[in-house]
Amino acid sequence: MGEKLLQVQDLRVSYHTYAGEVQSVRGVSFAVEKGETLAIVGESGCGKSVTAKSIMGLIQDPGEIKPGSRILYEGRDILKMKKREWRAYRGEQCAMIFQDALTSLDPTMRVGKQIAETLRVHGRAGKAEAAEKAVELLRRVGIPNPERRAQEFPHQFSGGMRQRAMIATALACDPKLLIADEPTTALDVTIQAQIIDLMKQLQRELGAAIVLITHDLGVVAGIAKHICVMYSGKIVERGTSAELFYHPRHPYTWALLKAVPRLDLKNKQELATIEGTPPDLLSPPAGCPFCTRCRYCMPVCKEEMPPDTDFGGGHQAACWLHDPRAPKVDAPFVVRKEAGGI
Amino acid sequence: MKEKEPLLEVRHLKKYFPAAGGATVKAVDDVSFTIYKGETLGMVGESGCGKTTCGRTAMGVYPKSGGEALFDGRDVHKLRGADKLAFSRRAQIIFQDPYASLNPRMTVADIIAEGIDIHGLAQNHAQRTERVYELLNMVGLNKEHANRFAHEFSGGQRQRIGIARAFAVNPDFIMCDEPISALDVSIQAQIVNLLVKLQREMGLTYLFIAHDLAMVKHISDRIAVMYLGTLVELTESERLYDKPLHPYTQALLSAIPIPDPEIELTRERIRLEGDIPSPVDPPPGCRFAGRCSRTCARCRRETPALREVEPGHFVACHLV
Amino acid sequence: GCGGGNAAPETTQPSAGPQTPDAQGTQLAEKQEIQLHWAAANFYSFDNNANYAAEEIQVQSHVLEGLVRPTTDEAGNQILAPAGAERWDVSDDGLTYTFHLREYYWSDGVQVTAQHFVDSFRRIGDPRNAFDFASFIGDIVGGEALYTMDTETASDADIEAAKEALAVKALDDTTLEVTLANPAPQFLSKVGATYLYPVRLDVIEAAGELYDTDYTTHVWCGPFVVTGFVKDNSMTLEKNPTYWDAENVHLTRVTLINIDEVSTQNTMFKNGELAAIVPTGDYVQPYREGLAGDNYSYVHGDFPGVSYFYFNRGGNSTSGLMESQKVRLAMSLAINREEFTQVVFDRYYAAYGFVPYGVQNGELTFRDDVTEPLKAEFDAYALDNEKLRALFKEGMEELGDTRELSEVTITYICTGDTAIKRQQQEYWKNAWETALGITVNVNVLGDSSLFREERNAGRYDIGQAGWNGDYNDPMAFVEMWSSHGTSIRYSGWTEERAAQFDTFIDRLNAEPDPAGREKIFAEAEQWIVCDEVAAIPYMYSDTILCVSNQIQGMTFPFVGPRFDFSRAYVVA
Amino acid sequence: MEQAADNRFVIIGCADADKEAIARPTITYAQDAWRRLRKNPIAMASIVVLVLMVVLVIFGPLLCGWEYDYMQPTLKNLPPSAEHWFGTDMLGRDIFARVCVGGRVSLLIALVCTCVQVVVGCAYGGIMAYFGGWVDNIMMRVIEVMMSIPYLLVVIIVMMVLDNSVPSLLVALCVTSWCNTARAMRGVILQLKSSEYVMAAQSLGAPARRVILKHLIPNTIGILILNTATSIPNYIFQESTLGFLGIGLQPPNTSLGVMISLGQAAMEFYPLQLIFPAAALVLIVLAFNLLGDGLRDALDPKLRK
Amino acid sequence: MLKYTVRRFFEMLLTIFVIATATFFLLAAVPGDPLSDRADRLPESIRENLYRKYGLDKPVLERYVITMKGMLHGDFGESVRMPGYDIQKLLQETLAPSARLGLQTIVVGVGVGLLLGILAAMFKGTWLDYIIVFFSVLMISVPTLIFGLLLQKYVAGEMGLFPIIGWPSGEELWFGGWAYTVLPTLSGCFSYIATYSRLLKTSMLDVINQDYVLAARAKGLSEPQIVRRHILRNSFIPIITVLPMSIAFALTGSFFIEKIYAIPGFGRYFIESVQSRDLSIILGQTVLMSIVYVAVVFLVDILYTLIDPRIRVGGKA
Ligand SMILES: Nc1ncnc2c1ncn2[C@@H]1O[C@H](COP(=O)(O)OP(=O)(O)OP(=O)(O)O)[C@@H](O)[C@H]1O
Ligand SMILES: Nc1ncnc2c1ncn2[C@@H]1O[C@H](COP(=O)(O)OP(=O)(O)OP(=O)(O)O)[C@@H](O)[C@H]1O
Ligand SMILES: [Mg+2]
Ligand SMILES: [Mg+2]
Repeated sequence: MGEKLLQVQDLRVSYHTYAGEVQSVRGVSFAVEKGETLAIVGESGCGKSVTAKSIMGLIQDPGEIKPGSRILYEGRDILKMKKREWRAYRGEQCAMIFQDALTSLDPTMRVGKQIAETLRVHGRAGKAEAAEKAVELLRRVGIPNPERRAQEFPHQFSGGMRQRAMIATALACDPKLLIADEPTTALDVTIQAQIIDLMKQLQRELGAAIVLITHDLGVVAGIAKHICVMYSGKIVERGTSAELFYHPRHPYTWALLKAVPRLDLKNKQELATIEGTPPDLLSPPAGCPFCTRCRYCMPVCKEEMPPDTDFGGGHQAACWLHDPRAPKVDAPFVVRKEAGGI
Repeated sequence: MKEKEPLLEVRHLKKYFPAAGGATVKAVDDVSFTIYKGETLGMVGESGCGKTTCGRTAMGVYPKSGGEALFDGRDVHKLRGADKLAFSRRAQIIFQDPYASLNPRMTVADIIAEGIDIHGLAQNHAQRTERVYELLNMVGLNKEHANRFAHEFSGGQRQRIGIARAFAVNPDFIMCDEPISALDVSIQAQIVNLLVKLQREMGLTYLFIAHDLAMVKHISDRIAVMYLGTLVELTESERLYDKPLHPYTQALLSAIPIPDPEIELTRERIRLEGDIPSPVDPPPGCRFAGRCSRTCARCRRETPALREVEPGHFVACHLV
Repeated sequence: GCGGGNAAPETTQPSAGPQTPDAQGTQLAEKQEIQLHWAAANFYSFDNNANYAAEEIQVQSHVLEGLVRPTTDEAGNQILAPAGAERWDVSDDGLTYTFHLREYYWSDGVQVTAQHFVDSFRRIGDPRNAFDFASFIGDIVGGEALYTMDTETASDADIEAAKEALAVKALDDTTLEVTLANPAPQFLSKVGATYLYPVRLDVIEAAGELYDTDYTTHVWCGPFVVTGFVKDNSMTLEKNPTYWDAENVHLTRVTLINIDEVSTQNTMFKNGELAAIVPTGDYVQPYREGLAGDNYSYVHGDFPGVSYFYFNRGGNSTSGLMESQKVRLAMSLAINREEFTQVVFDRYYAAYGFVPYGVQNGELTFRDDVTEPLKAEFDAYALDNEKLRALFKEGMEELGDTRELSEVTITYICTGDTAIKRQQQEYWKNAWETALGITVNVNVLGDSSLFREERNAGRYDIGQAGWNGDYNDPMAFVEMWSSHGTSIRYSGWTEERAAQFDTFIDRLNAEPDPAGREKIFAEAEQWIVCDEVAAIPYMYSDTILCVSNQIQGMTFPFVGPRFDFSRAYVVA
Repeated sequence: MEQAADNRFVIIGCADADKEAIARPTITYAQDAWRRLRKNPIAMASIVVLVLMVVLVIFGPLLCGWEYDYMQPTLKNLPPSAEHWFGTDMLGRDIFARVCVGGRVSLLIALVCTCVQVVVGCAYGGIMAYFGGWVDNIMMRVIEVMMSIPYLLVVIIVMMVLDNSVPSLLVALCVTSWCNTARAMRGVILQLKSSEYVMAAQSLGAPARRVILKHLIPNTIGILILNTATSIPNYIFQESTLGFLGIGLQPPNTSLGVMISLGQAAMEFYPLQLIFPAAALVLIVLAFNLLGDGLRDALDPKLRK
Repeated sequence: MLKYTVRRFFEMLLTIFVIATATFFLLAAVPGDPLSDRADRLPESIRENLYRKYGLDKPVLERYVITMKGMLHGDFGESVRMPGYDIQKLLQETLAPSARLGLQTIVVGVGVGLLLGILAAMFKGTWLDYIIVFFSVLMISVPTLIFGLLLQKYVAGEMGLFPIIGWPSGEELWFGGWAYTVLPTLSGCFSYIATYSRLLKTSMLDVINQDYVLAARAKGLSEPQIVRRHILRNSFIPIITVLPMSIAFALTGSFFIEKIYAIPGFGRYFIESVQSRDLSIILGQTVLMSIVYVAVVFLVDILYTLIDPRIRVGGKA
């Protein structure tokens, strides 16, 4: 077990809206070790971005991090930091790659300058030096002709290049923790593959820990060491990548895995789906949030939140199916020969 | 097999946009294909390669820069007045972005009924309401959603509203412009299933645009692969998957993520170097030449034409 | 000070007449400079022949010296003091005036000669110049013939010939002889107006286009010279060292500056930055009652101005009722002039006649001798609504109109939306409606052009006007109703009625004796306001000025410039 | 385990009915906007003020018992008292009654003119932006010409063609008022024009009118509200300026603008004659502005969630 | 770029021609002429001669041709109301004070307005925001004239801090004599402060919710840095759209302020020449206004591209 870089403990975040309190994140805990990659997977609206923003201290007005939540970075609770400490922490210790690169780059500022900005505010470099470093960073993320590109504006970049520019910005101060919030969602498969490769390579070179957020299990298969599956503000299953792919324990994980399109399926054959939508976080159900969409729903699921069941090796799942009283259910498909029932 | 009847014939279609400094963006450059009645033609390609532009130009939404698009034998760009209205009833579009394509200040009922109102398909209000309910039901939403606003729905639900809007006028042909790209994987499948079901029930023809080959393969009978404004490969979907001929298609196939760490970690991916080049005044020769691992001198010199290498399998590559 | 016939009792009499500082034994201040407000926008031209606005006269009267200068004597009476002319003789028949010029010089050293006056008289009469006050030479033999020439038909040669024929002659350098067509005692007053001050044709020619606008092309012969001018903003006058009476001119520099807002003027006067102000509106009362401090003197005097209503007596008027003399009279008697001046202005005088206080007929002051014609009738009716309505109704019935009074609507046209104008409009509307039981429809027109358009089209019953005398003679107030006058173009004042009125003018032209003239003027006035009811006079203007105690020797002529500071001085 | 426990651990699957349920209560757009507006105390206070103003403006003169044009020349320029709540003016009329009547006229003018400004501005701007090309070019030039021709001339023409009455006052106020709105609308609509929902409507065969009215204009509310709320005092003052030209309101009719400009003349000695109408105006404008801010937030779909 | 400039130039000429023609005929359609006021008091014969002297007796079309011919040579003709003046001379004598006052007003008004807008946006919903809203509403709800008079009476008159009236001239025409300019500038800038603070607040609120602001925060920038480097620039775009109108109007003078402070500026001629139907001055002013306007719009278009690189000069998407 490596050293813990980041520990999130019982994170609860709510947004106060006209309709009431939206409980976006409801008690999420996880830890990231130095240099490892943790993936958080879950569908849209389940609270992934809110979690990421909490780590960066970017939860704003209608949002509130509930008391009792703790986020420890190198053992220090960052939620108790002062403004100035936050500024030193953001960008230098911990950087974030945003979901939508087009809207996350200032359209009126040259790309090179936006990258250099991080260096400048952290006093890492003077003006000229920062500009040079920005070009260097662009080269490092694989942008051809970086000298010229640094002088261009974001709208002159293609989607993939913008995403790389975002990565370059995030990497500017060699942060120890990189939070990548759906860095590839808006991109097409070839670029997506390139970006993932790039992140892998950078991690090898720099040794930064990465928290990779996505809704696509396929994307994380080749990069993550640990995976958390999030659903409706909670982590429903967690474990190492291999455990999760080969021995998934939660019906939601099963459904996610099944939903990834596979080329070996028959033409126009009905695809596996998860019918329905996640519960509204305004009034989250008392029981398992997945129960309305779950094929294995039991009366108890609607009444009571299932406890985490530990399967060893850090693999946990929160599902009543693992209760001894529940009927035995086989995973509805086989990823590999040796994968099987519970 | 009965004789295939063409519905939309696209011939040498071109669409250029003016760009900064008097340059032109050749978004679609000499593309030809035919869509037959009742089939689904998939169209894949990287972001920005001109899929949307190609589809929209073929539908007459954008004025063309060259070539022609015949819908049922009539040039869609020359339709005027009543003909145009009739065409807009027969051919519909489902848009890429479920957030941007629904007017935030209209109720779902009004959005769906827009076509009904325009084409006067309902005699009275009751009939209109009934039809709206029917459509909502068809796409798996219920009546109670009719008076809500788009923002209250999730992405998948929004996309279904967009589908209901397109189906409201009982079209024969629908261009689905990346209807799933912006959605979660779990919801993508819902939409694809819905489209397949509706096609089966109503005998529709689709032009299905996406950048994700895996999903396209499911729904399409034939697939066209686009690269930087041109078609590089066009064939039946099974065959494309089994035996991709164009190097770009091969790269595309290899990039599909597989939810299996072992495969992902070990499989050999075809790495494409660099990004898609700019469609602003593209260089002569094969457009893919800059990123292809097998480029030869000829590729840089001569633009390869789309050839039928096997019956029904068209490829634009000198090396096949 | 200005002689005030019926001046309000509060009047503080200012120091009368031009006095020399030594006579008073006062100490002159080091700095003999003052500043005065002056509506600069009304200064259009440096050409004294072309002038027509009061602000132009204010300047010209200080930078030029004409034959005579209107001013006040020690007792505060209006006089025409010898100026450029040392003295003058009038022939017994009152037709020939011989002016003997003193030896005085233009600022470029050229002597002012009689020819300069001849040039001025001819120039103002030249129809090609179309000067506003061309009619000022109308009394002179050949004058009317000259200025009424039609420039379209008359050739230049004709015009030159007519100019030659004008009976103004330079007998020698210092003797000017003018022959009048009929004995017109008002002629001398006209000569005191700046329009007839001397001009230099050589200077005019040299200046060319710049003559109107560029003061540097000009030469001066008055107590001051112009040394600075910012269009529509300010004018600087400095003492003219070569002026014939320079030793009695004390101010070295006078700045006339445009200060539009009365509150600004007030602030500046209080701060001692203005030598004098003309308070208006709500500002009058505090100054009058001494609430504004005690370092100023309050001057209240007469002013030759009358405000009146006129009628549309054509058949095209909106009500058609104004043809009836009784209706007109009823309207005239229905208004409470005292209350109006008190409530709306808190100054001015109620007018029951047409000739204002202070207007002189030779030595006689007209209003002192002749009672106002409307007074008796007004007292008879005593604002009794019943009687007034009966009179109005009677008038209507004479016209065959049998409507009830409540059904009658008359239209009253006017301009302007300043606070004071609005109050007047609202007051009149209210007054007629309550007294007569009719409806008065007020139509406020946008600008004077629109107003004229409406008036000339006859879409009204009653309209509002004011008239200021250009010279000090009752003639200035009755002439307008003659066929030479300006009323002829509107107010239903037809040629016929004007011709009727011309009999008074003819009689006046034949009568050189002031007492005899006074009688005829009285008849004419009676005819205008009572017999004919051509107009409803309601208010005579007055002058209110506040002068800083620091400034002495300023006079306020009845006609001509509002302030005459040519002999004023600043005390220490 | 017990019987009960067994029941709880039986797989029942998910019921179809809940599948697409949305937990939030069904509320319409307007309801929702209203609801959010109600949560905004400032906006609610503004509504209360406006309602009060409207009530006062209609019933005020009845309340105080004075006719707005009843003159008592002997009682001029009185300070406020139990008799005359706001005192009297220079002709001895009750200022409270006059402020009420003036407010009535000013409110009417402000509302009518902003309506015209919004309607014409939207239509013009919408057409201009929607069609683009030479249509846009020509219509843009027309605006340039409209805005460059001296306004006074236009007003005088209006007075000539129509007569000197309140309707012509309204026309005069509205002649060029829409130009700025149209320009602003054009800018926004140019952006909205390329949005996908517009394209969707077009591909359904929607005619231009429908696209502009149903799709483009409703989405410019934010700009419109800002534009409208700030132009209200403008109209009120312009009315009094036009009064200077003798347009529209004939004595003894009055408006806040007229009262303010008359009050300005009396400012030095009877400041209350200026302060009362000015305060009424500030109150109205403030209420409209704050309500506008609240409405914009309430109506903005982006701010909903 | 050059092509665009040339096109714009010709479009401008055409527009100006249309504006001048429209103004001419409007004026011809309106009752009254520059002489009618004076002529009203004159005997008939003098009156006729006066009209003939200024050529106002000619038919409208003939006068139109004469006027347009003159305009081609840059000669708008002589004022009838003010003998000896034409528009050039008038501008020479009066434009400088107006332009200086206008510039100062714009700089202060827009500057302070923007500052308040920033504060209001950053402290949205707090008492500071409401105070700013209240004052900006107060500023647009009280006429310039009243502000001017109040400032003059109290600040200049009673406190004696500044001169009551006047304007620097001569050497100090453009620089210097600042004491004179303080109050006029202040009275003029209120309406700009109000307008621009509201505008900037609105557009900043739009920008503040953008992702790149969040991204900047994630880089560790402080709030003031974020505002300065990212928010402001992006919120200026809507401001720039309305700025040309303000500048064009401000440069050509403010009637009320010039009146109150006795500033020898150009502002008064706007209203006066229309009221007196003084064609040559009206035409000259109108054309001047349009030129200033078009020129400022052109400059602003270029400014646009500097501020927002996505926009191209003359380009339509
Ligand atoms: N500013 C906000 N105001 C109100 N609610 C919010 C806000 N931001 C997020 N939420 C709510 O928090 C929940 C979680 O949102 P979050 O953005 O974390 O989802 P996500 O998992 O990142 O989804 P996606 O894949 O779409 O990015 C959502 O239900 C959303 O409605
Ligand atoms: N209206 C337009 N004006 C100018 N260029 C355009 C326009 N629309 C598209 N383009 C350009 O045409 C090219 C093709 O764009 P298009 O939207 O058709 O691509 P796409 O294949 O649909 O991409 P995506 O997968 O991102 O939707 C791009 O380079 C784009 O920049
Ligand atoms: Mg997210
Ligand atoms: Mg697309």
